[in-house]
Amino acid sequence: MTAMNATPVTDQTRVGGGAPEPRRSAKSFLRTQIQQSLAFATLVVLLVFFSFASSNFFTWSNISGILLSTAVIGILALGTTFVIITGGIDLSIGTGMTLAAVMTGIFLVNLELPLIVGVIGGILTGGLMGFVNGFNIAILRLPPFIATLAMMLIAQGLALVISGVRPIYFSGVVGFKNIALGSVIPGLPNAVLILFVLALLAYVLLSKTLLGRYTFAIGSNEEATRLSGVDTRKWKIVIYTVAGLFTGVAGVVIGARLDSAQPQLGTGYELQAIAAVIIGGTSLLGGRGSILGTLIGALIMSVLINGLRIMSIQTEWQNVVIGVVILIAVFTDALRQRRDAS
Amino acid sequence: MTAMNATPVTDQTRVGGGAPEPRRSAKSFLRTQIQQSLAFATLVVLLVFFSFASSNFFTWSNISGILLSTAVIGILALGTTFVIITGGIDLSIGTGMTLAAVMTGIFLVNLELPLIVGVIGGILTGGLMGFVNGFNIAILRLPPFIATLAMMLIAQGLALVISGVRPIYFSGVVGFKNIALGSVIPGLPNAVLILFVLALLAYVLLSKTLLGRYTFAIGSNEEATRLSGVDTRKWKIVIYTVAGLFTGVAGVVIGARLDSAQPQLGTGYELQAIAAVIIGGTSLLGGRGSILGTLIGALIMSVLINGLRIMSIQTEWQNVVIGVVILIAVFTDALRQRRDAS
Amino acid sequence: MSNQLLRVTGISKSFPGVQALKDVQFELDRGEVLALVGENGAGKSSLMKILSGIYTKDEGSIFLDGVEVNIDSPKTAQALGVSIIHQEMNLMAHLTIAQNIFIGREPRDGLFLRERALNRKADELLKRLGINLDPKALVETLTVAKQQMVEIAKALSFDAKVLIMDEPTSALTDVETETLFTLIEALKRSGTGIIYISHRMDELRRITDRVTVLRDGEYIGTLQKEQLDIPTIIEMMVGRHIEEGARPKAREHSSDEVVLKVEGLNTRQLLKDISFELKRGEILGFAGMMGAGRTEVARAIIGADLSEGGRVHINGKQVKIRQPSDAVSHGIGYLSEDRKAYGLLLEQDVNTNVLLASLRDYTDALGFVHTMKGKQKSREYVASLRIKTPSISATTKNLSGGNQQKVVIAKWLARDCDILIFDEPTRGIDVGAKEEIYKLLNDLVAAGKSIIMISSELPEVLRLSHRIVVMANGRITGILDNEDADQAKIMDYATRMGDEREL
Amino acid sequence: GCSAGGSDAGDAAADSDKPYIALVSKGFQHQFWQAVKSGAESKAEELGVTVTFDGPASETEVDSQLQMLQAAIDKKPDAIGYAALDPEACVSLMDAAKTASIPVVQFDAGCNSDYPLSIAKTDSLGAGALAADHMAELIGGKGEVAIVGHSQINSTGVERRDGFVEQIEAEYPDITIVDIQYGDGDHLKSADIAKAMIAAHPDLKGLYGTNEGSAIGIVNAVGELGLDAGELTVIGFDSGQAQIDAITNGLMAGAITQNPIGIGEATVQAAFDAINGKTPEKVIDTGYFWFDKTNMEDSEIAAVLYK
Ligand SMILES: Nc1ncnc2c1ncn2[C@@H]1O[C@H](COP(=O)(O)OP(=O)(O)OP(=O)(O)O)[C@@H](O)[C@H]1O
Ligand SMILES: Nc1ncnc2c1ncn2[C@@H]1O[C@H](COP(=O)(O)OP(=O)(O)OP(=O)(O)O)[C@@H](O)[C@H]1O
Ligand SMILES: [Mg+2]
Ligand SMILES: [Mg+2]
Repeated sequence: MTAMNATPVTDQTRVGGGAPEPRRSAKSFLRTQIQQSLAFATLVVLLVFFSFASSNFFTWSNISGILLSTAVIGILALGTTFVIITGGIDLSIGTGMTLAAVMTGIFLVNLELPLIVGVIGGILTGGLMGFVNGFNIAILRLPPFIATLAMMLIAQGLALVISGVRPIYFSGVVGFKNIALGSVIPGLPNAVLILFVLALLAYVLLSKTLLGRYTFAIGSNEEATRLSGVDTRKWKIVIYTVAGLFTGVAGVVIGARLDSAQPQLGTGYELQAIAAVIIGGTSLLGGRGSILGTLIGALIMSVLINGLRIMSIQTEWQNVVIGVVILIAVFTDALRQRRDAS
Repeated sequence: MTAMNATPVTDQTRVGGGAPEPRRSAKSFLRTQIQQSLAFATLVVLLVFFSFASSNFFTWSNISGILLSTAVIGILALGTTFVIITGGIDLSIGTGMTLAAVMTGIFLVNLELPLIVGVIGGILTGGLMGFVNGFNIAILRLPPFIATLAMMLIAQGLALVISGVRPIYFSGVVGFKNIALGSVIPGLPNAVLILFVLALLAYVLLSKTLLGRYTFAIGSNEEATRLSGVDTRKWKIVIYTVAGLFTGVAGVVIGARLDSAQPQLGTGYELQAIAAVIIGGTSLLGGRGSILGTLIGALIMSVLINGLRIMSIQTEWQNVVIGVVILIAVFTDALRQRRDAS
Repeated sequence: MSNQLLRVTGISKSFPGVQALKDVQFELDRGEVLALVGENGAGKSSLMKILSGIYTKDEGSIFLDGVEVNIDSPKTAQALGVSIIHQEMNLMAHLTIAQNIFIGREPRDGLFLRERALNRKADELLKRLGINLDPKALVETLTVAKQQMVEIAKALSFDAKVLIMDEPTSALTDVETETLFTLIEALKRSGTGIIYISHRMDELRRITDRVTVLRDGEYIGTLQKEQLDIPTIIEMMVGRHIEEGARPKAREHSSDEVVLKVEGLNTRQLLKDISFELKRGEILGFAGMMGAGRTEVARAIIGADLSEGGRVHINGKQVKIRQPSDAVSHGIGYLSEDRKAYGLLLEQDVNTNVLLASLRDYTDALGFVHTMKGKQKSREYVASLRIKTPSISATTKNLSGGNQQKVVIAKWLARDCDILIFDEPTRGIDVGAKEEIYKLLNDLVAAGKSIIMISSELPEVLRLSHRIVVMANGRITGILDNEDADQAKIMDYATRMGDEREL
Repeated sequence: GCSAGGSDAGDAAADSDKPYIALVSKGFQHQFWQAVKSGAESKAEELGVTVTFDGPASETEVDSQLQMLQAAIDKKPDAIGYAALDPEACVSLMDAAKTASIPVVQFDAGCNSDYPLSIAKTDSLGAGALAADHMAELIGGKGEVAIVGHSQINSTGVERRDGFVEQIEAEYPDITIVDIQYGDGDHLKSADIAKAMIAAHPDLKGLYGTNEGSAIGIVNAVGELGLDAGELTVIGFDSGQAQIDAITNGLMAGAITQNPIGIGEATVQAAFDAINGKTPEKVIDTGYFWFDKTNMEDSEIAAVLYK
C-alpha cells in the first residue's frame, strides 16, 4: 500500500485492466487473514496466560479435553457461520442438536437399526429441521430470528415428547460411543477429528463452491443477487439445510460423548455457538465471515472456560471474566477496523 | 413541474438506502396499524379459543393473573423495542434485570436505605448497564449482539457475586412488595399499572420526541442520519440507556413480585422479550416498530402460556404448541405483506 | 466585501492504493454556478465530500469568505453554510419526506416534536421549490427520481451559502431537470454559490458560469463562461478527442425475427395492457416521464414483481417467468436503475460483482467455482470498460459512482444474455465512457443480441434506438420508428394521459 | 484470583502442603447447593484440607458438567467429590479418574461405575412419599392435589415427584393428582404455573412444590391470589428463609428438608478418609425430615435448616 502511495498514480496504472494486479489486491484478501490472526492472537494470549497461571493447564490431557469440549459448540458454529453470512440467524441449533441426538437414540436403541443407519438418520433429522427453517424463511418469508426461535421451542418440545422425557442410553449400542471418544488418530478423540474434518469441509464449501459464493452474495445484497438471476429462495433453503446437517452431526457427537441422548439439553448452546462465530469475525450484518475465524472463536471460548476452571476461579466469577474477555477480544478487532477505515 | 403534477403520487416501495428489501407496495401509512390489528387478531383468536377450551380461563382472577405475568416480560420488551428499532439487539435484559433486583436488595436490605432511594438505585443500575452497552456499541463500535451478550454474562456473574449467591429477601422492607402486588387501582395489580404507564411513556417517547425520531432514523439508515448532522453515537448511548432503565424497572418489579431478589434468575427472559417485540411487528432489520405492537406481542405470549397451563397441556408439549403458534402468527403477517406486494 | 465566496487550494487526499486528489484548487463566487467536471473517478465526489466534512483532507486549505476554515464533520459544514446533495441517495427509507428533510432540525416544543409544524414547513418548502410531493409520504415508497427530488429539497432547506450538487440530474427526466434549473437561477440571484457536478454536457452551457476540470485527481484548468465549448471541455477531461456517433437507421441491424413478445401485461398498481415486440438485433428504446411505468414493465417481464394476465413469448414460445432466475435462464438480463439498492454487492470486490450473474459458467459439475478463468474475464471487462479501480479485488463501495455503474454493466455483459433490459444504463457515466458504451451496445446488437433500453435522456434514446416505445401513466402511448422520432414528438406522446395510442 | 468469598482456595496447587479435594456439583446457584458447599467448607476447615466447589448454572447441563469433571481430574487433586447429573455420561471420566489414581466419592446422585468409593445422599423417593403422607393428612385424605415440579428429567426432580405420586396412588385412593407441570425452579414461572393450576382447578385442595423455587412460587401465587392461610395446603421441599417464613405465617403447611450441610460434611469426610487410605461407608444416608410450625425450633431440625 505504501508502495502505491509513493508512486505517482498515472493513467495507465489507474485505469484498471491493463495494469498488473497491484499489491492492493492482496489487501482485501489479507484483511480476513489479519482479522483471524487478531482473533488468533487473543487465543495465543489466553493460552500463554493460563499456562503460567496453572501448571495443570498445558498438559496433553487438558488440551485434548479442551479440544473435546470445543467439538460440539464448534460443529454447531460451523453450520451457523453459513447462516450468519447470509445475514440470517439460527437459534434452533441448540435444541435441534438435542432432537437429533434423541432421534439417533430412537433409531439405534428403540428401533435397533444398524449403527450407520441410525447415525445418518440423526444427521438427516438435523437436515430436515434446517430445511423447514429454510422453507419458513425463504418461502413463507418469516424473519429468521422468529422462524428459528419457533423451531427452537418445537425441537425442544419434540425432544422431550419423543424421548418420553427421559434420557436414552446408548450403552447397548456397540461402537456408538467411539464416534466421539474413540481415537482413529491415537491420542486425539474422534469428536475432535470430526470437528476438524467438518471445518475443512465447511471451508471448501464456503470458499470454493457456488454455494459459498451465493452465501456471501445473499448476505451482501439479497435483492441484487436475486435480480442477477440467482434463485435466492432455493439457495437460502439449501444453506439452512446445510446448517441443519451440521446440527445433526453435533447431535450425534454429543450423544456419543454423553453415551446418551439428554432430551433437556441444548438451550444456551445456540448463543455460545453464535458468540464463537462472531468472535471469529463473521458479521451479523451478513456478507463477511470465515470458517477459520469460527474455529478460532470456538477455541477462544473453550480455552477461556477451561482455563478459569483449572485456575479454580469461583463459578460465579467465571461469567464475569468471560464477558470481559469477549469484550476485549472483539474490541481489539473493532479497533483494527477503525484504523483501517481512517 | 407539470409532469410531476401529471403523475399521481402512488405508493411504491423502493428502498433507497442500504436495506435491500424487495420492493413492496404498501399502504405505507396504515402499514403498522394493519400489522398491529393482525397481531391483535391473533390475540383475540387465542382469547376466544381458550375461553371455549376452558371455562376457567376467562375469569377476572385469571385475566389479572395473565396481565401480572405479562408485566415483567412486557416491561423488558418495551425497552428493547427502542433498541431493536435502531437495528440493534439487547441480550443483557434478562440477567440485567436480575442484577437490578439484586442491587435494589443491597440498597434496601443490606444498606437499609429509604424505599424510594433503593428503588431509584435499582432502576439506575439498569440504566448504568444500558449506558455501558451503549458506550461499547456506539463508541467502541462493538456489534450489539456481542456487546450485550458479554453484558449478559457479566450481569449474571455480578448478580451472584454481589448477592453472595443467595436470595435477598425484602420481607423486612415495608411497602416494597406493594410496588408489584398492591392495587392503586382496585383489582389491578400495581405491576400491571406500571406496565401500562411505562407503555404510555414509551409510546410518547417513541412517537412524539426527538429520541423516537432518531431511533427510527438510525434504524433506517445510520450513516445518512450521521451525515445529516445528528450525533448518532450520543443518541445510541441514550437509547441503550433508556432500554437499561426499563430493565431496571423490570428488576424492581420482579423483586417486588417475588418479595426477594433471586440472583440465579433471568436467563431466557431476553429471548422471550425479543420474541414479544418481533411478534408485535417490529423488524430486526431496524427502522420499523411500535409500542402497541410490542404490548400485544407480550400479551400473545402470556395468554398462550397461561391458556396451555389452564388446559393442563403437558409441559413438554407446551413448547411445541407455542412454537407453532408463533410461526402461524408471524406467517399471517408475512402473508399479508406478500398479498400487498402483488 | 469581495465577491469571492470560497477558495480551495492545494487539496490532496489519498485512500489506500489510490491518490484520489492531488493539489487541487478552485474558486467560487457569490451568485455563481461553478461546474466541476471530469471523468468517472476523477475525484469530484471526493473533493465535495471533503468540503462537506465527510472526508478529511490530507493537505490543503479551504477559505470561506476569505477565512481559513477547518471542516471536520458534516455538522461543521452545515454550521458554516455548506450544504450538499449527495451523488448516492442518503435518505432514511422508513421516515417521511418531511422527517427526512428536517432531520436534526426538528421543530420542537421543549421535549416534544411539533409534527404538524414540521409537515407545514416541509409542505411550504416543497411548494416553494415547485416539487409536487406529499410531505407525509414515506421515502421508501418513492421512486429513485422522487428520492432525488427529496435530496434536493433537503439540501435547499438549509439556505446555504455554498450549495454542492453532485450529479443531481442523473436520475431525473428533462421536466424535473427544468424545475431544478429554475431553482438554481433563483438561488443565484440570492447570492448562493453553487458547485454543480454533472456528466450531461448540454446542461453546462445552460446554467454554469465557469467550468473547472479535474482529471485523475489533478486540477486541469478552468474555463470562463465565454470560453465554454463542449469539445474543449471533453478534451480537457479525457485528454483526447471524442467523436460523436451517428443515429441509427431503423432496421439497420434489426431483422424481422421477433425474439421477445409481450402481450397484455398488467400490474395491479400501474401497468395497463402492455404489448410490444422486440426484434433480433434491435435496440428498443423506452421513453417517458418519471413514473410512467418503464421500470415497472421491465420488472414485470423478468418476474421481479408480480404481474397479472400477461403473456411473454421468447423466440415464439410462450414462457412462464415467475422470478428473475427464470428470466435469466430464458436469456433475459435486467440491469436495474438503482445500482446501490438493486445492482451491487457494495461490500464485495469488483470481481465478485462482475461474475455474480455468470458464476455458473465457472462452476464445474461438483459445484466448485474455478476462479482463475473468472478473474481473467473480470480483468478484461475492467480494461475494456475502463473501470477505474486499483484492482479487481478492490471493494466496490470504494469505487466512484460512475465506475460502480460500469461494474453493473460488466456483470450483464459477462452473462451474455440474448435479451438485455438496460434501465438507465448510463446513469452517472462520463461522456467519454458513454460513447464507448453506446458503441458497445451497437456491437451487441450487431452480434445478434437484442436490447431494451430505458432512458430518461431523450438524446440518448434518439441516438441509439431503432424504435422507441413511449409510455405515459402505465400505458404505451406510442411506438415510433427512429426516423419519425424527435424530442417534441416523444414529449407529445409522453404527456398523453388518456387511452390514446398510436402505432 | 479474586477477592470475594474468602473461604475459597484460589489456585489449589499453590497450597501444596494441604490435601486438595475438588467437588463437582450439580449446580451452585441454588440454596441447596450453597448449603452443601458450606457444609463441605466447614468440614474442610476442621480437617485441614482445601476444597473447591464447581457446578453448572443449570441442572440440564450434562455436557458442561462433564467438562468440569475433566478439568477437575486435570487439576490432579488428592480426591474428587462428584454429584452426577447423569448416571451414564460420567462413566468414561470415572475410568479416567481411575487411571489417574484419584479416589472419587459421590454425593446426591451417583454414577453407574464401580470406581467411586461412596455416596452421601438423600432417599428422594422416600422424601417424596413422606410429603404425600403429610399432604394426605392435612387435606383429610381426599380431594384434588397438583404438583409444581422443578425438573421432569433430573433424578431429584423425578424421584421427589414419583415418590409422592406413587405413595398417593398406593395409599390414598380418594386423592387425585390433577396436574403436574414444571417451572424449572424459576420462582416467577412457578408462581404463574401455580396460579394457572388454581384457576383451572377450583376444587384444588393442595399443592406440592418439589424444590425451593417451586415451593416459593406456589407461596407467591397463594399470596397474590389473596387466599387465606390454610385455604389451600401447600407443601414444599428444601428450606431457605422464604420457606421458613411461609411456614411461620401459615401460607405453607410444612416442607421436607434434606440435610445438605450434612451431605457436604459427609462428602468431605469420605474423601478425607479415602486420601488417608480408609474405606468410607458405601452409602451414607444423610436423611430427610418433615418440618412445620410445631417442630421448626427443635434442635435436630434447626440444625439441618438453612437460610
Ligand atoms: N472511501 C474510499 N476508499 C477508497 N477509494 C476511494 C474512496 N472514495 C473514493 N475513492 C477513490 O477515489 C477516486 C475518486 O473517486 P470520486 O468518487 O471522487 O470520483 P468522481 O469524480 O466523483 O467520479 P464519478 O463521476 O464516477 O462519480 C476513485 O478512484 C475512487 O475509487
Ligand atoms: N410495485 C409497485 N407498487 C406500487 N406502485 C408502483 C409499483 N411499481 C411502480 N409503481 C409506481 O408506478 C409508477 C411507475 O414507476 P416506474 O419506476 O416503473 O416508472 P419509470 O417510468 O421507470 O420512471 P422512473 O424510473 O423514472 O421513476 C411510479 O409512480 C411508481 O410509484
Ligand atoms: Mg462522483
Ligand atoms: Mg425507471
